Amino acid sequence: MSNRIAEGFTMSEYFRDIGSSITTIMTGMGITLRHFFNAVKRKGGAGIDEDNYFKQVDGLATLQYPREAIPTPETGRYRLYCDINDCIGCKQCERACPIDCITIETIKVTKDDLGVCGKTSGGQQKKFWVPVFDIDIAQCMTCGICAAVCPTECLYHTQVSDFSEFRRENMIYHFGNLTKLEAEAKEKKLEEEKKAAPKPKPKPAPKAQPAEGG
Amino acid sequence: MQELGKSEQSSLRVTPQGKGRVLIEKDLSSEEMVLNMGPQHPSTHGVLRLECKTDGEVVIEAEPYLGYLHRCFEKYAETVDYPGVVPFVDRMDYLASMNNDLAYCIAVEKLLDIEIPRRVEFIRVLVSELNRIASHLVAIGTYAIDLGAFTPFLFCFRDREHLLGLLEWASGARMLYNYILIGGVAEDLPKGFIERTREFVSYFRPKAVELQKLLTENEIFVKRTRGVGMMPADVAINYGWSGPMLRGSGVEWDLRKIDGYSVYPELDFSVCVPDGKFSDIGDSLSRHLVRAMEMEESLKIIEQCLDMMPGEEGFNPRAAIPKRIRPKAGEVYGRAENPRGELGFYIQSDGKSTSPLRCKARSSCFVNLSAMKELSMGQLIPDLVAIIGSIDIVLGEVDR
Amino acid sequence: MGLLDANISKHNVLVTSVDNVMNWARLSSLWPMGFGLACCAIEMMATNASNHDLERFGIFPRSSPRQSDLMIVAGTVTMKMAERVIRLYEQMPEPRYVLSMGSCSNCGGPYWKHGYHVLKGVDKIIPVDVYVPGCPPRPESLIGGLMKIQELVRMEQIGISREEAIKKLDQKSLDPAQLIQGERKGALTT
Amino acid sequence: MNTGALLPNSFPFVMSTSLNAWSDALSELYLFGLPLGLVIIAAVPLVFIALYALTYGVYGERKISAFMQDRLGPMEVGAWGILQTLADILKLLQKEDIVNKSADKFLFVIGPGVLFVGSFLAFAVLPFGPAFIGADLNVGLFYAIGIVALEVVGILAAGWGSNNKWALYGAIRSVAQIVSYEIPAAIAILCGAMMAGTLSMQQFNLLQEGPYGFLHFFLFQNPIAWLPFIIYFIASLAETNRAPFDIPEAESELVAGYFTEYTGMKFAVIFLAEYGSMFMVSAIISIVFLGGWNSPLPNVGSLALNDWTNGPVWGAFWIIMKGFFFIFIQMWLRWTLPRLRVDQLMHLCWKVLTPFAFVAFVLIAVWEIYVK
Amino acid sequence: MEETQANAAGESAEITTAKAVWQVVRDAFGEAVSELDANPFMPFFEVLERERWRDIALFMRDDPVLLFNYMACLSGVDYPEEEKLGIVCNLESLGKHGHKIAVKVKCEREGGAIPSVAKVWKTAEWHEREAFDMYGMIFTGHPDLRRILCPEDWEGYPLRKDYEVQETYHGIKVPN
Repeated sequence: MSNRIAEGFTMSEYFRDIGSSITTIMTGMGITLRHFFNAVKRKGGAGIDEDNYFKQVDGLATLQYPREAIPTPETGRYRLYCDINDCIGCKQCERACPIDCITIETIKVTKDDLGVCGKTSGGQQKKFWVPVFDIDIAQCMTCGICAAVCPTECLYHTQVSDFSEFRRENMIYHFGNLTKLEAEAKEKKLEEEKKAAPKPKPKPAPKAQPAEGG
Repeated sequence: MQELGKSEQSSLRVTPQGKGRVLIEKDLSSEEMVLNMGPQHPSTHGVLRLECKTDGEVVIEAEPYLGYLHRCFEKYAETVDYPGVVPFVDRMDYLASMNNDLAYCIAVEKLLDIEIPRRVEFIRVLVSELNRIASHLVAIGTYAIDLGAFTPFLFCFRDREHLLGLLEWASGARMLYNYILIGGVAEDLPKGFIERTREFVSYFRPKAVELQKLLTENEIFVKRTRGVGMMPADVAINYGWSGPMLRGSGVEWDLRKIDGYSVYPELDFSVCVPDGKFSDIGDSLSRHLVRAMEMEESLKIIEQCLDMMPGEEGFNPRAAIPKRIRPKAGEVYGRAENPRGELGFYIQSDGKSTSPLRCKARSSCFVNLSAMKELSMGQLIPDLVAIIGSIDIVLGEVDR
Repeated sequence: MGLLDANISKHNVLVTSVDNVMNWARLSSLWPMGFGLACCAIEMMATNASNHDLERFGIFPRSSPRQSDLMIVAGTVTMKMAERVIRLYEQMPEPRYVLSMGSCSNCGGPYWKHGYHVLKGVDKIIPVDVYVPGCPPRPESLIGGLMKIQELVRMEQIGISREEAIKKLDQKSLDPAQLIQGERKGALTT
Repeated sequence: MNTGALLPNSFPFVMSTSLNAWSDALSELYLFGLPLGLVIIAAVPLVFIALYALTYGVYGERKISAFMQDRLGPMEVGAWGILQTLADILKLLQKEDIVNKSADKFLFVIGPGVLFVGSFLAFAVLPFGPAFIGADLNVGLFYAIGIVALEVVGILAAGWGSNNKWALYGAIRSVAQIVSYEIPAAIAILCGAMMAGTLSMQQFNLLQEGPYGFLHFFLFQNPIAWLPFIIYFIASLAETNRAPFDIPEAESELVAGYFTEYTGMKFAVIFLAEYGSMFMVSAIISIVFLGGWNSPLPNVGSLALNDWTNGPVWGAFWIIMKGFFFIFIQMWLRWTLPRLRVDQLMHLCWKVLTPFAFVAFVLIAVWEIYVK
Repeated sequence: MEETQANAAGESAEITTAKAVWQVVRDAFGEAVSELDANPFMPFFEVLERERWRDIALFMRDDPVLLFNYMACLSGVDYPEEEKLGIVCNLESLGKHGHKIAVKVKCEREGGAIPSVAKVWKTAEWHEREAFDMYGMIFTGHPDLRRILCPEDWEGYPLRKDYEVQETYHGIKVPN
């Protein structure tokens, strides 16, 4: 121990140490005390996209979530949602998804059904029934690639983020616009049409692989 | 001050032996104990596991074990196409996704040889500097927690929340953005973003000062970190350190200056190196100081970006994104300055497929952590915690 | 079911009110084990931090599994980690709950297909009570998930096992498909 | 009605000014030959302490820390989270009580008990008023600082019995820390004893009584008294394992320190013991240096503030308030400062506090003999 | 660097320095190294006599003209059509000359061995462990060659192109 003192640990350093400890500790305590007394103020509920956002950030920062919430920006990408009425069954999203969490099965619309199948809101004629449009929300990583490639902009992320579940199965969202029975009927109809007019090559709808996560 | 630290070490029968090595004097007979720290431990910043051989409070040797978060990034990069890799790159260093994306996109763009619109470049720099501040705030905050101060951590996270709000507003997600794409950005900045960012800068400056007073200048904090985990510059380079770690050892090396990618050559900022007055060059405190100083530099860069950003008339952020990304055959090593150091991507393309043949991520944390064994030799357990904190590891990037 | 169980399951006033008080205590002081694994851990920290402050609900992170009631599996569970997850779960005292936070622990998330080293869902090794989706979930989502845990605790009583409680809650809660239908209508009208 | 009247223990005495008569009468109460009345008198402060520990200690800490950190703290459990601690305790009661297979079962079980008893035994000699004292020992102060040693035994038993490396580290650190800090703490307290010339806790209070309120307190009686005062405060932080000396339970280093393996009620007991000893050291410092149950308000001319604010109920009020004040400072320090390292802790004890304590001891002795 | 003009100028300079560097190595080691592949992205040369790789590395680190003190990256690579495995090292002279070059070393796919440079650049220690973990080539002279990311008892080398995932690991099903 004594050799250490010989190395230059002097008495003045000892007292300077004590002095600086006291002053810096006091400064720190002053800061926390200022925050303690500033606790009468609360941060406001303005969203980041509102002009007065940074005027409302003084005081307690806590947001009591289930009672109050700061709005999610409009660009927020959370729950994936498909507006199936606008879906043309092009399967671009299924291909683009880096993790294959979208499963789509399509059936070609027979000629007489084109009217029934209808048009998208953009006025485009839909040519496929989409009996299966499953999104496994539990797998989705909200990257937004699928929404970017969607030609009709029917697939998009909503701002809803709070949707936890007790069961894993509930997280597979089915958006398909046909029930199973309907889908069978349509398939049968398509077969009949193909038989009647063999000119266009019979091209059964490519079956997408089921992407069950569980 | 440093002599004081030494004298304290000597009381624990540890004497320095040359370069950072120590010898534990066996004046009392004691047994070694193997202490398993992690993978679930409050101070290992995730799932790092350290197997420490200890003699009382002294760690004789700490062997890091990785792989508890090995998420097969490189395998994934070989199976998905080039733009599809970006979300996975995000998830590597999840504290600085924008910077990760930038590094990856720079590598692929180098291979594709495409020109990027100027506004896109500014947006990229802007968001990645914002993210750099957010990342450093987490680093500083968790470092405070490691050393037992809880309040600075919460102040850091409170300010980080504003940054995340800004980035969410621009990109749509809070942490993992998928915003910087190959050849562009996903969306233009929303209206009002620039003003809000300016407000943030003026809001954050006093907060940074407060943080400095509360934490960095605190004598206990200085005592805990000064002279702990010394790393001389040449050894640091040999270990491949980069970023704040290397700058903490006194090497003025910043890829933003050295490589001058994106619009960084046009911007005025300095490379932060500790001056050795407040800290001993190469210790944990220096590394912490570099991070604290870099936040200020980032604020400067942000201000300049906001001033210099070209107008948004007729601007399409996706204009330069190639329809089908299929680079010609070749290999490339592209890199950028991450908040944790050099993040490089070695990409090998065969010119035929739309996915890389090989995509190796040279992650800065992985390399920085490799010196852990040497740094930890002969330290006390509390110092070990201080050293891990100063390396600022993100296990997602270490294990990929 | 034994005779005693049958009697208790009739829910006499005394048992239920004591049960309610006990459940109130349990749900008001859910101490989670901060089980940060990956990206979600940062969001979990953000939820604990000033802006969302889980301590409002008495949720107070403990670092030792022995003192925690709830395990928030926040992040990717890998094969190397899996055994440790089981071990930590077994170290927790009963009654214990597991909240799987984020896509990765729900089902492997982005890594479910080629992730050779990623466990495809933490529910393969330990029972999970609530799944919080998102990658990573916003702090709000995590709070929502914790509210679900509280609901579950409230529902559990003597004679009502965890599975039954989940079943009941599941029936009570909205079917996501219905929710989407409503959303779709909302989207259509606007 | 004053605030002290709201405290449950003082309620029966609010209307009465002759408290001593009440307590005398109560102490005469015997049931089946057992001194029931005496037990009640001794138990009343303890009831308060338990209440305090439950509500103020934990809840207050959470709220204070929250406000210092820009957050709200407990909000949902009861109005403003007031029932939070109650819920915690009720929950801990219901938890499974795990004892390790490899633990030393005897030590593991006895550890928290010893800790709890050790921290609460000292309350026996704490005077809460002229009449409220469990045992007015003539060596009360000596007893109070001596009984802390029991806590060390509890911690060591808990840490060793857990058979967990982290717990062992925590226990060993704690023992080293508490035993070391006993020395400056004891010397600093001795300074106070020297000024008073007694070791009896009640005598301390009586000596600091006077019409000028705080001017009679030992802290202001002697120009050097602030030195042992500060030394004892710092040492008391270390003795109760509070930040910045919380290395035995350093969360980022040792997971949870010596109580890593404890579950359920055993953990709650350890938790309560910690808050109990926090109050104990705060009470000791206020008795020795700040007049205990004496009112700090002076008589100013015709305004006899001191006389109005002295009395049995007021006494309890003042000592509790003084205790709370020091607890607030303890919390304030905890939520501001980083943690010291083990060797720095020892450095502070042996190289800073102990020499200064000796200096203070000598100076006060000189003052008491030659100046006063 | 996306500006084309600056790009062309900057990278051609890179190639010229790479050529100079390669020339120095070639002069010292002759046919042990291959010709320089002077592509604009990442100029590299291959070490043909891989037993001499460590000497070359040491030379590159210590030669006053070269001074490659910084190893930026070491990536393992699988070349299935050549039936080879290899490593690609990106070297840089940090703070000294500032030049960069990449070096490739290849070995046989089964049981191939490459001399370890962990003693030359300490950063290579973990990079080599990772390459071993992912590809299974041996690094002779490595101080501590164990798996680093995968568990010790993991089967197969995941990043090889012909890798098949094992069915179970410690009783837990691995593939989805």
